[in-house]
Amino acid sequence: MEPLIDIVSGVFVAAGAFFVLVGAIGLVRLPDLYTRIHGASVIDTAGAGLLIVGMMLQAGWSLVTLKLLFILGIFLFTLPVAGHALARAALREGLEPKLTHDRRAPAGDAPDAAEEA
Amino acid sequence: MDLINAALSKYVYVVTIFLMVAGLFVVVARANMIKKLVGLSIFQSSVYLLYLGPAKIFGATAPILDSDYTAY
Amino acid sequence: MFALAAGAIIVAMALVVGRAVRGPTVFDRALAGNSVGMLAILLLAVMGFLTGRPEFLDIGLVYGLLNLIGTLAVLRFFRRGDLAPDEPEQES
Amino acid sequence: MELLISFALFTLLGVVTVAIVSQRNLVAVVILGSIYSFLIASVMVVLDAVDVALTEASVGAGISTVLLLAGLKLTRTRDYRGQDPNVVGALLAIAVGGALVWGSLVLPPFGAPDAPIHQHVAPRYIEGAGTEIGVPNIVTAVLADYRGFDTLGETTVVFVAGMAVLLLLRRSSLQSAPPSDDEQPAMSGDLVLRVGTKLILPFILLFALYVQFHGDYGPGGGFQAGVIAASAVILLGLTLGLRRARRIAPPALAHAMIPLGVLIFAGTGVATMLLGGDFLEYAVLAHEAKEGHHLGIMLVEAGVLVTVSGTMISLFYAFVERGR
Repeated sequence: MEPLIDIVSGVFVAAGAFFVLVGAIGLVRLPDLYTRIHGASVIDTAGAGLLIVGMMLQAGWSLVTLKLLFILGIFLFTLPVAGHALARAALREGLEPKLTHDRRAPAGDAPDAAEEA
Repeated sequence: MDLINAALSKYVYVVTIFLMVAGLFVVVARANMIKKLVGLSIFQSSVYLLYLGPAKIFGATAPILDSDYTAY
Repeated sequence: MFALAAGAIIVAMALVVGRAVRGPTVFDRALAGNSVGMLAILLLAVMGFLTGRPEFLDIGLVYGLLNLIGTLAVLRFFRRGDLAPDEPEQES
Repeated sequence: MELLISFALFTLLGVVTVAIVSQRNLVAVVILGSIYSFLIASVMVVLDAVDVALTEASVGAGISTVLLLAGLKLTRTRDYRGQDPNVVGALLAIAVGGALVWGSLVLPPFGAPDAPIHQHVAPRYIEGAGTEIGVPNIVTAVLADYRGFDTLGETTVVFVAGMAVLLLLRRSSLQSAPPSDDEQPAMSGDLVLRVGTKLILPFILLFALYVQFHGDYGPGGGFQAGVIAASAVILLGLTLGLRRARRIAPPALAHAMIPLGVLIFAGTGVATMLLGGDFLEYAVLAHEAKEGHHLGIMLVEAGVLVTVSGTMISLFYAFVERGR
C-alpha cells in the first residue's frame, strides 16, 4: 500500500509541478493582460490542485491534510474572485484586449491598426 | 567543492547586506515618502535576515518542541 | 519528487517575478503579485514535506486568506480614478 | 537542497529590490513591495523562523499594501523624474555596505550547527521552555514569558505609534465627518466580489482565533492574530463599503481597544504582584506553576491581540477618511 501511495502522489506532484511551470511560462509569454490571466489561472487550478492532492496523499489522515484541503478550498475560491476583479477593473480603466482580428465586425469596419503598435 | 560551498554561504550574507544598503539608499536618496516607507521596510526585514542567517542549521527544524525532533 | 516540485516552483516564481518587474501595466504587476503569493504558498507547503515537518501550513493559510485583500486594494485604488499607466506608449 | 533553495530565493529578493529602487511608478513600487514580502516570508520559513514568517505574512499580504496605497492617495502616484543622482546617499550606502561586508567576513558559514549564536542563551531556552514553561513553541515561551517585560514594551510601542498616527491624521472630532453621500461602496456593483467577501470573512476571523490560541503549540500569537482580525475588517471596508465596516467595528471601539490591550497586559503583571509574585511572574496565577504560566501567557497574548487589532483598524479608518 505504501509504495503505491508514494507512486500516485509522486505522479500528482510531478503533474502539478509541470502545470505550475506551464502557467508561469504563459504568464510571461502571452501578449496582453487578459490572456495572461489564463496563464495565472493554470497555476491556480491545475498546478496548485494537483500539487496539493499529491501532498494530501503523502500526509495521510492528519491535521496537515485538513489544512491542505482548506488551502485548496481557499484557492479555488479567492483566486477566481481576484482574477475576475482584476479583469473587470482593467477593462473599466480602458485597457483594450489585444485582438488580431475581430470576428464580429466585418474587416475594415473597426480600425484596429492601433493595436499592432 | 568546499570553495563553492563557502562562496554560496557568503552569498546569503552578501545579499542580506545588499538589501540593507538598498533600503538605506532609498530612505536617504529618494524624496517621496511612500518610497521611503517601502525602503524602510526593506531595511527592517534585512535586519531580520541578518539575525536569522547566521542562526540557520542545515537539517534542523523550527523551534517548536516535538519529541520526534532534536535539532533546532 | 518534492525536490523537483520545489525546483519547478522556484523557476516559476522567477518567471513571474520577471513579469512583475517588467510590467507593462499596473494590472500585469498586480496579477503577477497575486501569482507570486500563490507560488509562495505552494513553496511553503512543498518545503514542509521536503524537510519532513509539514505542520507549518498556517503561513500558507494566512496568505491564501489575505492575498485577496492586497489585490483588491490595488484595484480599488484605480477605481477612484487616478490611473497611472506605466508606460505612456501603452495607449492603444 | 536547503542551500540551493535559499540561494534562489535570495537572488529573487535581490532582483525585486533592484526593481523597487529603480521603479518610478509608486503603485508599481507598492506591488513590488508586497512581492518582496511574499519572498521574504518564504526565506524566513527556509531559515526555520516560522513565527517571524507568519508575522511577515499577515502584515505583508494585506495591511501594508492597503495602508501604503491609502497613503499614496494622499500624495501623488509618481516619484518625480529627473532628480539628480544623490551623491551623498550613494556614498553613505557604499560606506555602510563596505563596513557590513567587512563585518560579515567573520560570520560563521551559513548553516553551520556550531555557530556562536547557538552557544549561549539558545540552549538554555530550548532546555527550559518545555520543563519550566510547559509551552512547546519556544518563541512564544521567550516572547510572552521569559521576556514578557520586553513584550510589554513592544506593545506600548505599538500603542504609542498608533496614537501618534491617529493624532496626526484624525480630523477634529472622534466621530469625524459623518459618512458622506459620495461614499458608495467601492465595488458595490460587483456581485462576485460582494458574495466572495461575505463568504470568506468568517473564515478569516476563525483563522485569527486559531492563530491566537494555537500560538502555544505552533507559529502564531497575539500580534499575528490581531493583524489577521484587522484584515477582516479592512476587507469588509474595501468591498462592502466603509459604512458597513464602521457599523460592525465602530471607530470609537477601535480607538478604545488600543489602550485597553496595554492595560490588560500591564494588569496581568500587576495582578501577579498583588498575588505575591514579581511583575509578570505567571507562576503565582494558579496553584500549579505550569497552569499559571499557561494562563499568564494567554492573558498577555490577549492584550497584544486587542492592542494590535485596534491599532490596525484605527489606522485604516484614519487613512481612508483622510483620503476623501
